[in-house]
Amino acid sequence: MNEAANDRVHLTREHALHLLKEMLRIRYFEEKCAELYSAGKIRGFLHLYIGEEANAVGVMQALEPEDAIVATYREHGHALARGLPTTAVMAEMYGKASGSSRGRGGSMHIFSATHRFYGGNAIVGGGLPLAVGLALADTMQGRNRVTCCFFGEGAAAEGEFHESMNLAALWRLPVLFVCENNLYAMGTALVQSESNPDIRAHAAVFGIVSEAVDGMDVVAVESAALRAAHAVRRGEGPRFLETRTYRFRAHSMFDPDLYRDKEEIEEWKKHGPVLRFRDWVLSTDLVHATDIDKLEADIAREIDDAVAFAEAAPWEPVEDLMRDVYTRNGMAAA
Amino acid sequence: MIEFQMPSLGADMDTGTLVEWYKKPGDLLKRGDVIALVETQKGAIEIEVFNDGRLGDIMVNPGQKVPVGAVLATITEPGDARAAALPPEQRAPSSLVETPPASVAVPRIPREPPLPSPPSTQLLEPTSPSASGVRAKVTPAARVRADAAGLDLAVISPGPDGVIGLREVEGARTVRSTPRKSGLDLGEMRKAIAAAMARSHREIPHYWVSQTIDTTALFDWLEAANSKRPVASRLLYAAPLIKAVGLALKETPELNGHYVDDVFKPSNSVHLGIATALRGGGLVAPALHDVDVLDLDVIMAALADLIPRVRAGRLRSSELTDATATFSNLGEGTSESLMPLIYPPQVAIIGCGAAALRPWVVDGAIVAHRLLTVTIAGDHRVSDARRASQFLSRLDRLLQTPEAL
Amino acid sequence: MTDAELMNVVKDTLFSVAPDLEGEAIKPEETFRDQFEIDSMDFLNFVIGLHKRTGLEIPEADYSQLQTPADTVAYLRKHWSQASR
Amino acid sequence: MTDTRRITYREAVREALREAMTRDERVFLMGEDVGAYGGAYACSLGLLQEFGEERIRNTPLCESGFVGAGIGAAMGGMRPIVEIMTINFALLALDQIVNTAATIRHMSGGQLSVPLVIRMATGAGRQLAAQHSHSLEGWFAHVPGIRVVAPATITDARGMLWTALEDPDPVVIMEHATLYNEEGDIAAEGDLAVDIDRAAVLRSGDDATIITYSANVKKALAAADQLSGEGIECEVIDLRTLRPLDDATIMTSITRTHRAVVVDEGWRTGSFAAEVSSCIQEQAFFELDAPVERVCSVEVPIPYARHLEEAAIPQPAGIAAAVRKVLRR
Repeated sequence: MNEAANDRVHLTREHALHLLKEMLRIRYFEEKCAELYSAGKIRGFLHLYIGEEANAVGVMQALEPEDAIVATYREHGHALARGLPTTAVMAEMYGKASGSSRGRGGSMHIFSATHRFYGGNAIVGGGLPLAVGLALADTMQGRNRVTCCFFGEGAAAEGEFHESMNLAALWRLPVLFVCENNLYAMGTALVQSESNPDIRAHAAVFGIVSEAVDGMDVVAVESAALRAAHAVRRGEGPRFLETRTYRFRAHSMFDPDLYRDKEEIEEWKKHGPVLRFRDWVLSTDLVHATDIDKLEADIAREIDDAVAFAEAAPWEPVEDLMRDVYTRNGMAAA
Repeated sequence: MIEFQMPSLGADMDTGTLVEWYKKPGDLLKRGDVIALVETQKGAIEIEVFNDGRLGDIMVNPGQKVPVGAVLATITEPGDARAAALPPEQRAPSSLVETPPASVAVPRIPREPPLPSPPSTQLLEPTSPSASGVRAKVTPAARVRADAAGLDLAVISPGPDGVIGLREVEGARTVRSTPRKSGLDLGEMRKAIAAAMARSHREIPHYWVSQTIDTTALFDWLEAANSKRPVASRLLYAAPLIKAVGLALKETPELNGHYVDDVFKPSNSVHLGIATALRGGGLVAPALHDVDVLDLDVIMAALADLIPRVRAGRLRSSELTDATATFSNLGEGTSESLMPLIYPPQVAIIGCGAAALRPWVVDGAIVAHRLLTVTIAGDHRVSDARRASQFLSRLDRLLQTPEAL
Repeated sequence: MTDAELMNVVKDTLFSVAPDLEGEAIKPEETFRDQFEIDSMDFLNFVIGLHKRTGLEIPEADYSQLQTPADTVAYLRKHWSQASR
Repeated sequence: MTDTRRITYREAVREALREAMTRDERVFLMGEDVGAYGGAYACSLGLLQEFGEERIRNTPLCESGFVGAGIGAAMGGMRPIVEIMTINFALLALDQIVNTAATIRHMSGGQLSVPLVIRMATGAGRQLAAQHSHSLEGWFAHVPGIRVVAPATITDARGMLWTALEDPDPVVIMEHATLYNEEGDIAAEGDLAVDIDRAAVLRSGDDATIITYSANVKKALAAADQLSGEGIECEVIDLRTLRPLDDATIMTSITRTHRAVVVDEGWRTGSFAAEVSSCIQEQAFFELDAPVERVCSVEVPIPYARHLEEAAIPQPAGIAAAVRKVLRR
């Protein structure tokens, strides 16, 4: 099988429906979270992925079950795309004991060992060194698998970004860096924080092959991710993928979003990842409206089941507060 | 070897309760050292030892009430080797015996003096091993409070949690003494005052002479003097008043001495008992020695030292027995004059009312002046009103030239 | 200094003069004389204590403003420079 | 009493920032999203329009970088106010703070000083989970060379900044995240600067002394009020400054109450409360009628779920229980 062939996306009917379903699941889940936050069911910080679904879904197609994923505090989409059950993720939003982190992590700290989903991270850039380490362990133990590290363009200003890229390049580690550049680090536009806003170019400093791709086009993202992931799997060292995307909602629930023009947001919405892909597949007759209606009904039910599950799930008993501080519970200091 | 006996601290004292030993067997003693605290109906009094030596055996334990004259402990004088102490088990606990126990002739074996325990650790020494021998848990604050109140930790029972804290010390203290938490037992004191006053009324043929004195000069001088003095050395009007009384008493010997066994012994020094009221009732009149020769600042300092000690129940036995006359000042209240009773065996007591603005004749006109009515009670067996009024007019003249006091 | 701190200064000075009063509840509006049978010697010592703590040269004419704990706090608030910071 | 006005802690901080920048043109504010966004806690809202981008300086997300830059600017003659969004991100800047800001005066033999003010939000209580809920004031108070203050009241939030700016040495101001919405009265006008050297007795009482700082002052006062109903009168001390620690005020109080409870949102082991507790036993041992009690956070990464977070950090009920314990009730 030549290299070029398997980098291209085979868009069968079945795959198109899969991509659309995955993006819609994330979209509906995040919209339900916004609603639940306003109802006080979800507390703390909540950073929604609406508008960026194509990145997680696209990249996830290039990863194998044994690959590892490190993400950020905007990681609901990545978790769902990776296969974490909506019930467990929603219960974690509620802080329930059946949540993916026993209710202790909340929105910014979704974890799943079985999915090798090494979590959200509330510290900007905090995940990059972690990904480098996971890849180092694979290399030292002779395992050929990819560690995919998602982060935002804001992290590019953190020291850990430069330190991690250097280590990955220096030690030829199997890391796929995916920078989801949504143009705003909370309230600061990219041009106000980066002397060189072309994030992709930063990888060149460390000799890491990089590519920028339209983060609103799930097929383009998948294709670029396949190219990068295969190179990493061939042992050619780390790869850097910048997906140019946009978040349709504020940084988090408690953000008046004054730093962006309304027109700019509306303009991006016109070319949203779900809208574009749905119109395209309908236009190619690959998928029909009835398929999409059934798809949307199934997803709505899935989300409602997740909410019911979270509502009914138990709180962790306060007596367990000290569990898991140390592996052997007896070591916990009083 | 000396037998140290329960001292007689007052004419009407016949028993005393040993509260606490301040010295331990083997301690070196110097004349005038305070070696124990004794509870009398007049309050807890520190008793001194009157000769040098080394404390031998303690015969009376804290809490025991013994008659005046009972042997409290033995003291070996320097030079004579001490008789070997009887081994503790054989020594019968000194029960309440009428006559002091005869000293037992025992072969003299020189005893090695025990090393004096360093004072600093003394505080932390376990002084109250509880019944099970386990070191009782005493909080630092409780140790300090118990020591300040002159309480032995051994007499305090710990709380339900086995700890002796401030609560337990306070409990022990109030049970033992007046509700006002001072070192004196007001109930005992009331009985003592009643006995003394009844005897005074019964035995002494009192007469009273009073005179109203214009104290304008005194207070003008005082105000001027105080305005020039820093806060810490300001004078109360009681100081010049006491000095004047002392000087006047010096010049009227019949009012300054003791009447004992039908004989009056005039005193050539003037030790003036200062009647001091205690919060919550009760009265004590410890003596201020040689008031006629002290200057005003010394009198103030003496008063400042005396009164808190009275309240804390910490008086030296000499202070209670040496007064040659007594001075009772009702200055705080509003009463104009008082007719006091003499403290036996003294023969006079001077009572002062409140110094207040009242009408007064000056050059034939009525004016408002600050006046003080002084009343002296005398013992007719020793003096009579004529001498008393000479005393009062001498006092009046002295007070007109306060700067000379 | 807060009023609470000034009241503590008054309390600590009073207890140093009359240690047997420690632990008694203090009524801010009642005179020292009525609450605790404070006599002129105690009161002088109390004034001396306040002088040592605050450095204020409290003239005898001001004694009338120090009759109750609350008056004393007000007096300190007015005269003691450090209290106003 | 002069007339007062009612403002929030956030407005007090903003007023202090505005006043400092108006009084001294060397003063400027630097930090993540302090500009257009107006600061993560909206403390600098509106300042960009008033003072411009030069002096309300947005930074990229590079805490070590911009705190180090703040240190350099201070040494270069400016009077920077560096805002680290929260103490959780200050960990990235600890090297600059400990190895440069705190050390350079001493290391340079007294030649150089760092007149820098660093402000950061601290503490838990808003369900932000472990990485956003740290209380590490004790780490900073451990370091010689910097001063650490914790304004708990509106007056202090308004008055400490100017005094800190006038201090030739680095001062770290810890603003607990749950205090920003608090309201309080403050003098209408006049010099509002306050000292940063002394603790304050906020409530007088003779039975026990509760010593705390920052957001726990409110909880301590609540506990004291609750205990007052049981006939227990507590003295409440707001430390206000963690380094240097105002020993005198603490010991004077304990000399009267003989009992101490120290409340600190840090974890118990090696906490700032441990430092206060050992100072007390060193200086007031003979006044103690019970061991010093500490009320700290449970030794666990602060959990997201509300009921777990509430169980993990100090609460009035826990403080009251500690007081009853030192009273052996």
